[in-house]
Amino acid sequence: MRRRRATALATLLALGAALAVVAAAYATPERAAAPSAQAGSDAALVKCGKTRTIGFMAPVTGPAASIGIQQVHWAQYYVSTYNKTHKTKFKLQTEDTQLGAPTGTAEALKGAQALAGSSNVLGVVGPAGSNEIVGVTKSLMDGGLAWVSGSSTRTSLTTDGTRTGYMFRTVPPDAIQGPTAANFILKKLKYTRVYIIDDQETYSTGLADAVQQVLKAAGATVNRDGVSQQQSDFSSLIAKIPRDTQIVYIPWQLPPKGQAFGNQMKAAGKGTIKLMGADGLYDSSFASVGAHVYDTNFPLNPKSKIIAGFKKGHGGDGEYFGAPTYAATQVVGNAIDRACAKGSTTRAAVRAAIRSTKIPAAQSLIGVAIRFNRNGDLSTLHKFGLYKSNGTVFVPIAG
Amino acid sequence: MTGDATLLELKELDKSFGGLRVIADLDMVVKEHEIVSVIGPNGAGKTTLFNLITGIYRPDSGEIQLDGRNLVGMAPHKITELGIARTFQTLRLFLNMTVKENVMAAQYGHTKVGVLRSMVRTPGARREEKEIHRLAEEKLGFFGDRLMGYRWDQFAYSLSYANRRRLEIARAMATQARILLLDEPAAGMNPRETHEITELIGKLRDDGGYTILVIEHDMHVVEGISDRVVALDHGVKIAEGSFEAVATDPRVVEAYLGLRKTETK
Amino acid sequence: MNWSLFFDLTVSGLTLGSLYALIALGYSLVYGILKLLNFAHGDVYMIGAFLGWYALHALGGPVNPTFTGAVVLFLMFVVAMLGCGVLGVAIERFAYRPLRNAPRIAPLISALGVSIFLQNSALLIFGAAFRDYDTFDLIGVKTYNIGQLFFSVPQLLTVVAAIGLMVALTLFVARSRLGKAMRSTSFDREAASMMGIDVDRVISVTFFIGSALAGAAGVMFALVFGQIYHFMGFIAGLKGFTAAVLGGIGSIPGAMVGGLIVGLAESYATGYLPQGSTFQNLYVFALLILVILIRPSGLFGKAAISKV
Amino acid sequence: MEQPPDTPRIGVDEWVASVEGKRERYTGPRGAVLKRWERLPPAARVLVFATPAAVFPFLTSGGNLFRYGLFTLVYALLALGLNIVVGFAGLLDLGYVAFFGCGAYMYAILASPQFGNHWQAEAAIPVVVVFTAVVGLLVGLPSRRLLGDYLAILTLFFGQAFVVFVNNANRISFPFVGHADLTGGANGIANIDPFNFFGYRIDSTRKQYYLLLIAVALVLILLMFVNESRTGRAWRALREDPLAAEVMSIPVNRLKLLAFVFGAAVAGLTGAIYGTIATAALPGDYDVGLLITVYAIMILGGFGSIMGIVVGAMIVNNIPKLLHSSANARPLFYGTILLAILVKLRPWRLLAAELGGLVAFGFAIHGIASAAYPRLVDGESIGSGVSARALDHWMLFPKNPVKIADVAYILLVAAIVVYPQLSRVWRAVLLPPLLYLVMFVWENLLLVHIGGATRLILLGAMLVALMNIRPQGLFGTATVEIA
Repeated sequence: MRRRRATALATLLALGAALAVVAAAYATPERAAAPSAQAGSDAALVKCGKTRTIGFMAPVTGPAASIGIQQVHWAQYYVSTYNKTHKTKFKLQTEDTQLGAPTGTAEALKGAQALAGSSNVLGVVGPAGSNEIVGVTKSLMDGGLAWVSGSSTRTSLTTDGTRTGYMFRTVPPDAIQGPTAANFILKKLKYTRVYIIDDQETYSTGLADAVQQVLKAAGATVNRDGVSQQQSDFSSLIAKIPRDTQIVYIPWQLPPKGQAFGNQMKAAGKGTIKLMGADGLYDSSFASVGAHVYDTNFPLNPKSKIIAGFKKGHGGDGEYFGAPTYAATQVVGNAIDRACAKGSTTRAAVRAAIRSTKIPAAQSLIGVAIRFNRNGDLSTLHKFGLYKSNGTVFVPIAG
Repeated sequence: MTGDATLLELKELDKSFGGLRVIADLDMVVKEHEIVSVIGPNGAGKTTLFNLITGIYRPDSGEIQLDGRNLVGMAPHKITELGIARTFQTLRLFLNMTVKENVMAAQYGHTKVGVLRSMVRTPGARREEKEIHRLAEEKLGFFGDRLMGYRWDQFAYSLSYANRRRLEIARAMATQARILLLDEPAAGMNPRETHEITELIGKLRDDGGYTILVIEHDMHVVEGISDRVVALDHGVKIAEGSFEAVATDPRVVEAYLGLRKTETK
Repeated sequence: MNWSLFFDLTVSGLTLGSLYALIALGYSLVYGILKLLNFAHGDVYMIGAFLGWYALHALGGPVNPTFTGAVVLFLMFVVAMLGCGVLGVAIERFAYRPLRNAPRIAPLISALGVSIFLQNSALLIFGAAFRDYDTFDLIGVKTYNIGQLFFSVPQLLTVVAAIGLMVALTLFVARSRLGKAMRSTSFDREAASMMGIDVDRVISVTFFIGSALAGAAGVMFALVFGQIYHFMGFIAGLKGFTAAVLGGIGSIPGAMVGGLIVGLAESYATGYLPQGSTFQNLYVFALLILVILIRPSGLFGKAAISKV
Repeated sequence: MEQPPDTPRIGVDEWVASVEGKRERYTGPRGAVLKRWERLPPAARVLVFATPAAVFPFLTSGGNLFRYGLFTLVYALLALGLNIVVGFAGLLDLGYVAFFGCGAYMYAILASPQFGNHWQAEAAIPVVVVFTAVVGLLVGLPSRRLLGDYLAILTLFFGQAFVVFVNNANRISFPFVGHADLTGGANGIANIDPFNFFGYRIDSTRKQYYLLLIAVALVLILLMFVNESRTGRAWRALREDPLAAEVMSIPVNRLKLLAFVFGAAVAGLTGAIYGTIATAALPGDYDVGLLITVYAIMILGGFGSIMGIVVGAMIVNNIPKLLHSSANARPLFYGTILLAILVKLRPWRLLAAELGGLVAFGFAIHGIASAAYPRLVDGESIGSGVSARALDHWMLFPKNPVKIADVAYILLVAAIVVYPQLSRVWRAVLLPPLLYLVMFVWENLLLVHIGGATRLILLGAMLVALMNIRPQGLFGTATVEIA
């Protein structure tokens, strides 16, 4: 008797699931884009209306959720401040990419397809990871959508020509950041014994390669290692670092990991060796390791009202890793506004509008005007900002 | 009735586990169409003997010959293919397969069709599949209505204890073995079932043409079926011969029957 | 030979190894009795680290603790171990006990479900951000050295505490009534229950102890490495699992030795082998495969003779 | 299990009664449907599932087809391969997704700009499948000596090793050939070609969908045939009892290897197809998480149940997505709870009393709270509409629920663990407050995080609950294990 009821329950559940699937497939507003619309969506006219939709892809959940949340906060911050002061409103259609998560890029792919198929989405902010971009390229381009990433730095993404006109980014590529860091180490600090540790993720290996190349060319002694991003026990790795090393370069993307590494260096009696991170570690938690910590970051404008406002709204926490995502949202929002001047627009028009973005330095939190070159990279930024910790936060120093 | 040809021969068989000698210097012969019972107290090495013959354990020294061919070192499935099949004292049916499937599965060794052919169901594969079904039904038919008809599609776990024992025998028969090794076929059965099993074992030899080596505790059964009885104690053969001879052998009585006779008889 | 490097690697390997050993003990104890791989064990360890964090902050935080450092530390361990112990018992009661007679794979899946559940509950409640222990100030970040042998207080604390706990456990299992009941249950569950042993209670106690050890390991990890997050249980669980298998799953000394071997192997691999830190896991796995192939039941495991 | 020796009904099996019972039970429309279903030949069964699937693309948009249809099929195909190894042969293979990865990388090497190869699909697919099958054979080889859990750990490490390898292969210099960037390291291999069969390119979602549908249907039929062949029976026998199987003339080691090889081959095929869908082979895609997903599918579907797998894939792929928005999630959540109560609570008077108690309890709590602790009610529910507004007058909604909801969540988990241990009377009395607590946590915490942790929490809870109710999975046949 009991088993029978359990069977009935199971059957009901299964039936319910099947029904729900079909129902959902019907119910979602995506139906507006007819099955064949994918190819034609490029030129399909979309009424802008009062509320415009920005597609937003970020790792809301999963292992990288700690940085994803920052991007969510900054994107939402742009939308909410914009909506307070404008008659037209923006809405984020968020797709969780679950960067580094169980099913890999599958979630990002599904998200990209959903955005591409959702006719009211005009442009996309994100995705966060370079590999995710590689994965979603076809889906987004088939849908005619442009995307602006605030955190993918692999140089080849924009320079290999596959995504020209579709991909833009508000964070400069490794090709700019790497040499900045390397030259600082060589010329300013005049160090010659350097240890480089990447975190085996695509962002990190790219930067580490770029720095290693410059350092080696200049004849410095460079040791290279890699450590899994999932690891937080670095003691044996630290043991391997020679005591006469002058600086350890760790271009990682999780600031707390950088902090843990720094603290463990101190605990191992190697606290005198200098540390240097990259924009992924530009965060007060990494700076708190001590005054011997350096970092590179795109120049944020410390006096920017935007940053002040964000800090106020988020308990004083900077969450700077997400700041370029603000810029990315700003770029997309701005472009949609311009493309929508006549009340309706196409995705192609939004792409063109993004391409011709001109946000003056005063309105940009990155300290310089936002404009894109042919490849989709910032044309206004040729150099990274250099920072040194004062023990609690990073302060800019001269390169 | 009993032929003269030697079918199975054990020569100076030895097996120890961690210093404990479980089978010591054992010689034994089983002739064609013979029913041989192995008796002995618990721990005498009876089941170990079966494990050695079927290749589950490898003897430390000695030979096991089937038709003059040495089996030592062969994989168990190879030995079964050559004609020795067994049942288990503890019952090891494929419980979550149906009665018929149990018997069909045991025909793996003498069938040929590979995975790829069965995937596309070539005519040859179908023919063989039909043959497997036929043979399974034939073997199950041997047990009268005990394992017939609608019981074929029941899962083995739903069988009663006695029927599980029968199914194990049917499964062993399906390997197309010539010798059946039955490990306590009457264990846990009531008197009536025990009687049935005794008759069945006789029928297996007479109608089925099998040679049978059986381990049994129940002296009724042993008496009823055996052409010959071998008594083991601590891995050593202490007596061999007709039931009467062995049962009255003083060493056997001392080792075993002296304690048990009153209980079982 | 670069002795300084060798010492550093050894200290770090021993520290990690002690943690792995503590986790491995949980796997081994449970496996010994239920023949069940408790996939959720790594997540219990994670919860332990978080419980320690909450205890720390309830006691005033690392900078201005309500009591002296030693008392705070002690209370952190107590809270984490008790909390995890209760959690372990609850997991067993809810997710494993109803499945005692189910097919072998069912409790594995149930364990998987518990693991996913715990991980994401932690994400829900603790948030995605990393939490710092900041106890470097509380117990001193100072490094001591004997010659070229450098070690820090938390490292020393971890190794000593781990060894202490393991000795206590060994004594408990060998001497106490409950310990004896545990051993007999592990040997033959049905026979034990016929002998009047309350098997359910023994299993609960086993889960309590194993989980409490994981909780302690969680706090120790955080003390040494400073940082915790909701996903930390997976890798640690995998390493603990490896250690348990390496030592012979089901064996208490096996778990200890296995843990230390994995920890040291990891450390030496990082230090000495080409691309060590990159392929660290690969090297550890190679070692494991080697051991399994030579001794299929692990270093201290008893070869199971299948009874036919 | 054992019959006492002196039972009078000699030779009469327990199942005689159960069979008679079952025959009775299978009357009525459900019985008729079941009987029909059982009489259908395998190919026809597949058709029953394939027909609606074939129509699906015409009912929905490209995005939905991709999300719901395509990925359901990818997972189904992947789980079918796993089912050979675990469901049929009973080998706990925890490195299975590595074969999936092997397939994707191998195809990427054969058909992408990485090495300038652009093979036709009709040539590349067989190569990929054979390659992964060989890898499966190599991994299977040491497994011959290993049983159960040791096999599990070995394969788990193979999976880990695979990820580490593809993630860092660009740093390795190979003997003889020197440095060759086989896998693109952390960057993976991008721009994989779509399948190109004799010039016909499978490059749209719809074409990929149909290709997958054909692949799934084909594998389904082949597996059904194998399952009813001597090999299939031998696999199941070895799952049941390897030793008995060996003694019953089944070469256990060879069959284990065979299962590994076929499982790997199916995974490799799926990997190649997935590679063309993702247009890239990326190292993060083949990690333990995916393994868990595939296992969840196989388990939900039921071990060894071929059709169940397809349903399992539908559930695991789609339910989390459905929960994505609060508009879908709320009715689904309450619907499930209501269903569970309806099934569990009898007679209807008790049911009515409990539901009435719940409503009354809510109003009472809300009344007390608004009088004494107005902070507890000054927020409002998520969403709009009549039902949401009505909820505001009944459920507590603190303005800033973070802390109190966290506490309530932990309390709820504890309560759910303790609840089944209570006596019947206490359970009846405490049900309304418990349900209220469930709703409170749902409205104030879970629904807020519906895009994130909530979905996975529900997945985890569902797995535990399912194993409690039906250890054999939704469509598996009940299995019995001897101690």
